[in-house]
Amino acid sequence: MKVLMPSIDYMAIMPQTLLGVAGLVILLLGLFVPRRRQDLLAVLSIIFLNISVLFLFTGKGLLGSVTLNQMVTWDGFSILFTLLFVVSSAFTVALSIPFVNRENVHPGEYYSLLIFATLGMVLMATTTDLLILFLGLELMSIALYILASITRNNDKAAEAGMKYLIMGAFSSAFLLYGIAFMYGATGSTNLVEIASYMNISPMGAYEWMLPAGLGLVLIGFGFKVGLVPFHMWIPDVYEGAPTVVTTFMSIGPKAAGFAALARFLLLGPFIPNHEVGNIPWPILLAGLAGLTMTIGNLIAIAQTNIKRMLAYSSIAHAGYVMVGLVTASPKSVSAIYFYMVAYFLMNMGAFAIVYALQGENGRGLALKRFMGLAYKKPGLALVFSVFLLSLTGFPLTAGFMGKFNLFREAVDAGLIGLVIVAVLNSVVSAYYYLRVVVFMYMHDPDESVTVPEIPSMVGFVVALCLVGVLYFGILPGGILKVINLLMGN
Amino acid sequence: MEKFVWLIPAFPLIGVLINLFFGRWTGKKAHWIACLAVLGSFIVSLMVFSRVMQGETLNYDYFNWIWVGSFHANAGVLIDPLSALMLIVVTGVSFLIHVYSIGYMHDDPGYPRFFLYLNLFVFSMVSLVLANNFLLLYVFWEAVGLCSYLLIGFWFQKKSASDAGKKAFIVNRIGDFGFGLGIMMIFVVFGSIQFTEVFGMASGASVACLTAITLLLLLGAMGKSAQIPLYVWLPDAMEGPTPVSALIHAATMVTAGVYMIARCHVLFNLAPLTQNVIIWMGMLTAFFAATIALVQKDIKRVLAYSTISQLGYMFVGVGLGAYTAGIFHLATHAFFKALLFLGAGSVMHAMANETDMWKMGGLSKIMKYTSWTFLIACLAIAGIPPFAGFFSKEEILGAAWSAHRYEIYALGILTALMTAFYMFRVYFLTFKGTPRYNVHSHHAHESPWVMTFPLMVLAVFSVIAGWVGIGTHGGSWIHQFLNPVFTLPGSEHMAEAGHSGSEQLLLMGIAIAAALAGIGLAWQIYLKDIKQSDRMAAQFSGLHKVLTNKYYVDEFYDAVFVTPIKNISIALWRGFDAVVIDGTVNGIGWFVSIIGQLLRYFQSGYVRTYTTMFVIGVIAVLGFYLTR
Amino acid sequence: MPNSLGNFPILSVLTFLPALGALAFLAVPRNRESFFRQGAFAVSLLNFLISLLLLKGFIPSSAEMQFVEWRQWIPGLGASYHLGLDGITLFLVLLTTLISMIAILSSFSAINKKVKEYYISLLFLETGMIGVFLSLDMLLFYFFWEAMLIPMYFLIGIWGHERRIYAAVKFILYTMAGSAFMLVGILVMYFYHYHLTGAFSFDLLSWNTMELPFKLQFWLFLAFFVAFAIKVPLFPFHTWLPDAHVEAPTAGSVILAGVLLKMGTYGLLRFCIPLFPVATLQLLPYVCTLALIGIIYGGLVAMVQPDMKKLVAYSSVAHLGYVVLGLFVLNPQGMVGGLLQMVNHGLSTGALFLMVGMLYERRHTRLIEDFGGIAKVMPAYFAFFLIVTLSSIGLPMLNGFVGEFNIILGAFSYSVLYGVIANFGIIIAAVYMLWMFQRVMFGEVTREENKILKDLNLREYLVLIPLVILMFWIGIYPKPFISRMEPSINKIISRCQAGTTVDCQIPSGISMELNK
Amino acid sequence: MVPLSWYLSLSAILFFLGVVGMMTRRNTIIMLMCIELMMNAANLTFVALSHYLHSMNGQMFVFFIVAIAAAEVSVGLAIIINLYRLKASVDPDDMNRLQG
Repeated sequence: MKVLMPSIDYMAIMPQTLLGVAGLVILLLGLFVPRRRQDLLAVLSIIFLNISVLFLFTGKGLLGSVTLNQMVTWDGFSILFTLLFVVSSAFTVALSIPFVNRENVHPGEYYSLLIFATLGMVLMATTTDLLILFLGLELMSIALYILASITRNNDKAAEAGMKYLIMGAFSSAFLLYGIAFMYGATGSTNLVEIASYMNISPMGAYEWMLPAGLGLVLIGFGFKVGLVPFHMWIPDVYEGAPTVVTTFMSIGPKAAGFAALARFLLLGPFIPNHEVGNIPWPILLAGLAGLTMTIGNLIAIAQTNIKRMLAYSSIAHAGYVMVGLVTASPKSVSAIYFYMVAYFLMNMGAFAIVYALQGENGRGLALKRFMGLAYKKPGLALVFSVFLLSLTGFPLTAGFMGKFNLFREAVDAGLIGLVIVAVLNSVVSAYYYLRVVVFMYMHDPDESVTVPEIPSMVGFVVALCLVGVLYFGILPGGILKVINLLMGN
Repeated sequence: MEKFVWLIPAFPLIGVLINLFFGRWTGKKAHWIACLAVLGSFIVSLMVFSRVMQGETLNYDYFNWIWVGSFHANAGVLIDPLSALMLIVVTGVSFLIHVYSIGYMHDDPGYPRFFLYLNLFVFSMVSLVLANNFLLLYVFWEAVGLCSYLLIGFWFQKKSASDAGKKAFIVNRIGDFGFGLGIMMIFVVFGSIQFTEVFGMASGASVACLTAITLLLLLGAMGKSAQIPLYVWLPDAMEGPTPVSALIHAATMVTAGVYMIARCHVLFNLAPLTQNVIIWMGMLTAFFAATIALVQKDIKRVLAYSTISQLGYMFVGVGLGAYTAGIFHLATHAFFKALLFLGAGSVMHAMANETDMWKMGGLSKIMKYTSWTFLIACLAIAGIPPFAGFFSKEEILGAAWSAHRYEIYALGILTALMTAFYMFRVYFLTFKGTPRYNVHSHHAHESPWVMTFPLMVLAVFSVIAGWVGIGTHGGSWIHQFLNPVFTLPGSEHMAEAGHSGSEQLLLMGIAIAAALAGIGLAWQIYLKDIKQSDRMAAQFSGLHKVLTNKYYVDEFYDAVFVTPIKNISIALWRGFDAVVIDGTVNGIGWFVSIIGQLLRYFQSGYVRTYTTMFVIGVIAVLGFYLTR
Repeated sequence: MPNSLGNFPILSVLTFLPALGALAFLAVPRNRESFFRQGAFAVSLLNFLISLLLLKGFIPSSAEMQFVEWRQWIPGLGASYHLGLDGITLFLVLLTTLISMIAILSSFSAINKKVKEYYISLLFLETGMIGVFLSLDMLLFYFFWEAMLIPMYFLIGIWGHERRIYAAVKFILYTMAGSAFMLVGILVMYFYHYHLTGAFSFDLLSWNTMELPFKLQFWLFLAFFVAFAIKVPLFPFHTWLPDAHVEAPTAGSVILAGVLLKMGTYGLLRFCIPLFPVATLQLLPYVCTLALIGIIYGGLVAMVQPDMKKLVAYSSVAHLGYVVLGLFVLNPQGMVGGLLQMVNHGLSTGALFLMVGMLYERRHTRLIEDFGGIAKVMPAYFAFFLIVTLSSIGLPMLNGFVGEFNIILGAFSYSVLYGVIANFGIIIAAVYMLWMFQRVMFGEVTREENKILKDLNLREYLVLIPLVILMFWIGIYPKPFISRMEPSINKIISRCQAGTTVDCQIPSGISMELNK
Repeated sequence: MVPLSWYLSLSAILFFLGVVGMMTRRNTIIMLMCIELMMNAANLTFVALSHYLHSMNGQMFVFFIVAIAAAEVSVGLAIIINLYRLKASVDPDDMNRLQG
């Protein structure tokens, strides 16, 4: 560990600082850049995001630096998640260009909100302090509330934003209350210290505080990632929000929620001794995981709107990821991360295609509109099928490798029952994912439906996702090695 | 000898291939290939026979066929007096019938196909006879069954023909079910399926084992040789062209069961229970088939039941341990029964395929050759000396007598009486009396020489073939020829020798008397006063009805096996498969989607529902602590 | 790794050549339909010819894996790219290349819409199928196993008949449900291997040397068994099959019957039995009972089907029952018979589906009652159909007999009762096949539209002749087949005998779950 | 001196009131106020604990919470106003176009 200055390592907070500055700059520039040049803002955003990625790799790198009274910690975990957030945001920005043009959204606001949300996520992943964690979470959430309802004249979007806000704030209160209890139990808001207090509780009379705090914190983050029964907001918000925002929401914030939960795992409040405060966490988490994936998949079957279906599918996927949390080993954090990368690629790809096809007023979201797509846009249908298969968890795709890694850890931990529930859920999910394939390939084209042209930026993003999905699906060796190295396995 | 034995099956096989691939070109000349091929086989068989006469035998494997683990089945031949004799009979009769078919099938559109099938049959049959192990025997056993299937259903446009073919195949499969199991049991018990090896070890096996094996083998023989209870296919098999009936369903294939039992006599000798079963089965078959034959109107049906009946005799013979007698009867029967069928075919040819005897009569004036040869055959089957059937039948009955199975003997004599009766009934109704058909519309005519020539040859053999059995105490030529086969281990059970000369003469007398009585009765009823038959039918109307309907056995099988199995199958399909199994499978899917639909209602769209669910979740999670 | 063909990676080529062809097709405009037909045929023909090289290089007396290829694949997981071929897979691979080629050839006139997608699916399917047979790494195996479902799903769902979507979805979900358990089983095996040896590995060859405690074997056996039993399909997991067969296009049915079903039995033979020998011995009576029920039940239900394809589909249930029975009696006769019967069933049932398809192409119906007297109208068709039917009912001198007889012999040697029950199947087979044959072929031509049916054309001859030649070959001189299969089968048998005595400690992680 | 448990009880009551309000009230503005109530319950807990633990962390936390709550409410009000513009209602029960 090399600390350059006694209190603050400015290099170590450079990425965050840069993102914050970028948000502000874009917001200001948005006031001056003329409408017809608004793409500049997107390009600028992407450049900013990329620079912040570059910072992750500068010099000796950030690995190992801790600063600001342990409020910023750069370990392999935070680097990896930051990378995921920033890259997914960059992809979203690229996807957003046609949306911003079409919907007449104020570009400065829009892009800066995206960047602030990204900053929030980065803060969540790079800290071990509950305060910063909370701040990051709120920064991200508030930005997302606005993004969800950014198309001001769309009542669905407004409704989505409102529901998101009310539910989000509601859950934040629970999270806060939980943090308060944890603070009360341990006298600290820093997870490292909390972990070290685990064995000697200073509040003898209030020893219920720690487990209660942990439980409420779990609920708080569980809300963000969409664990059943805290998932109710997801379908409505995902459906109502503009598709590109949904794309963004389904990836980064979810990953951030899992990053926060995984941070608990890595640092200790849930592990190493599995039964903090005599609570068998694994059973609770396993129950939540099983419930989440099952409910998500079951309701997804009944959907006819593809966006809503993908929303439920994202709930189910949260359930799969939870399997990694149950196993609670450093290796399973690697598996979670790999899954999030895979999920980022396939979900981004799938949503991007839905986004490109949705047409005016979201009418293109009905499953029926995909009838015979394979014979109108063969390439697009093929690629969409690949993403859907990946979401199902078919081999040769990143989705399979992701699930495989998760289940592998779970089996190692002896959670065979949970794994069986999970694989059976995959089968159930195959039904609704493949139903889209059925509509695309096995029905004759509906000639009354015109398929919009695919913007080149969307095509580019989709192509990148496709390459990623296949590459990580077939040859995941390289990335697994990097992840394990950085996660310290 | 192995250098040329393989030619016997090879010739007809080549015939098959030529007519198969070049049938379009051979067309109406298909018979040249087919007949020459069988003639070739016959000549080679004669060569083999002459070698065997000199005491030569052969047991030679051409190649390894199925070798798995310790199970070794080869493609090999076994030549001994038994197979040599069979070869002569099979190829000889086959050749004649091939020739006959040239004329009989002349106008049939499926001419090359017919000869193809015939050749295929000859190939299979000679291979069956040549086989040197059980599996190979089984292979050609099934192959002849296939040929039988194809030939019965040769006129496949007729539903009755294709039904009959299918019935034949399936009933035979039931027999083969046992045969196959028998072979497997032989392998399990002896570790080999080579005839020589198995027979060499036979005495080491327990009686129970051997009884089981032989009973299973017998099931196969029952199917193939049309014995009770599996005889039902043979009468229906008459749907095939008449030469086919002559060749396959009278002369050769159906005797395969007898041949097989004779071949395995070592095993059967060691299983007295099985032998007893064979005797009774054979005798009852002979008897009941004869009773049915008494009243049939269809000339071919009578002959079919007569075949079943005669096969019953053969089974009685082999069951008694008188294998030579059985085989002897097999050989003589081949000649005269082929002759009978061909004669019947000749009549049908003349009568535009009419088979109802009540629409014939007085044909002897028009069809001299046919009529005379038919008479010879009738005499032969009735058992009038010096015709062939007398000697062979006499051997079997004599064996029953000397084995002190008097009940069998009595039934045998009774059956012989009936045999003579119904055969001469056929003869009188067909050839004698006054024509009962429209003489002007039917242009009855004698058949061409390609048809009558085989009749004459067969007639000659129907006379002289029996003479090889002249002699006492097993001293006849046939006994001496076959002795090397049947006096291998276990010959002490042989029951053939043992009655004195005077006794023999007495027995002969009884047999001849029975035959003559039968003939006389037939003359009385069907020639002298043909109205009498109707009166008798009316008098015994119940019995007559039962007999005409063949004891309702087909109906019984239909009601007890065919219909229930079909109904069960439909129930399994529509009830069990579609409802229970598939219902479960689809039910799971349905259940899952219904649950999904129900769960949607929780997603009401109201924020308060969401907060409520959230709080319930909180309570659940926190409650999880409290209960811990 | 050098093999008898030098360093030529023949197995990889075999596996991926069709897929490469399919990828190349993606770039060709979709209106060039004849290009796709001929191109796909050329690719599959080439692949078939390459697969014939295997025969040349194969060492018949060896039970070991041959032409082995090994590369690192995912080192972090211990997965490798490991291909190999032994006596068990040799003929299955050859069958696959042959059937694929024939399936492609048979679809030239049957498929007129979405031609490009069709041939691409078929070629990908071929890659998947060959990959399944050749993989020696369980992860790789699972990849191919699952990946292969997709093209089949498309084949049924796009080019099928009226209820195609139902059938396709049923097919894929049913199969996936089974595979799900297998995946869990694979993972458990994987960790068990790790606990035993300290190395992560999916390598089948090293898994094969593991001795597992009985309880673990039991559960793992079931996990694998369900996957394979559904694929076979063994009674009572068979109901997807009639639907899939009836709805699939001809080539789909041919491949389904010819190759796909064999994957289930192959899996049983390759994985279930040698990996879990003790469990196999313990569960053998139950498996055999299911197989026997399948034989009788499949036959009876087949008997009353009004639809030819459905009839053949149920007959497949019965035939595959024989295969499973043979494999599980664990003696050379039964197992060799079972393996041979896999090939046989591929040939004869494949041919049956082809022939039903030919009729369908002419008449657009598969109902038996719509035919009658076809023998007169189409004599060549009649001849081929006769041979194929007879092969299917196991008539001697044709392929079916050799397999079935050995199976029943093996079963009989194991237990008289099994042999007797199995033997009933051959009677039933004769009943349903000949009845169908009679109703289709014989009788008068009662329908006008049947009177003008054209007999086989040259392409159809080309499709059928190789199959018929093979039927006779296997029936008359099966030695080249059996002698190559036997060493590998014997190896499995000796593995079963050796693996019965060992008992090991269950590692803590897994035991936790198992002891619940 | 007031014992800690009193503070904790009070905050728990406040929090509970907020929760019940969220579940029962039919006005979006009031729901926002309920959330505010819940957050303030948390604030109270923080402050009380901070005092009893002799640690400033808790009080520092409260400042952030107050700021964030304000931000949240302002965003919330903006969304509600927009929604009112579109639907002429702030009743959350009117907002159920998204369901199922």
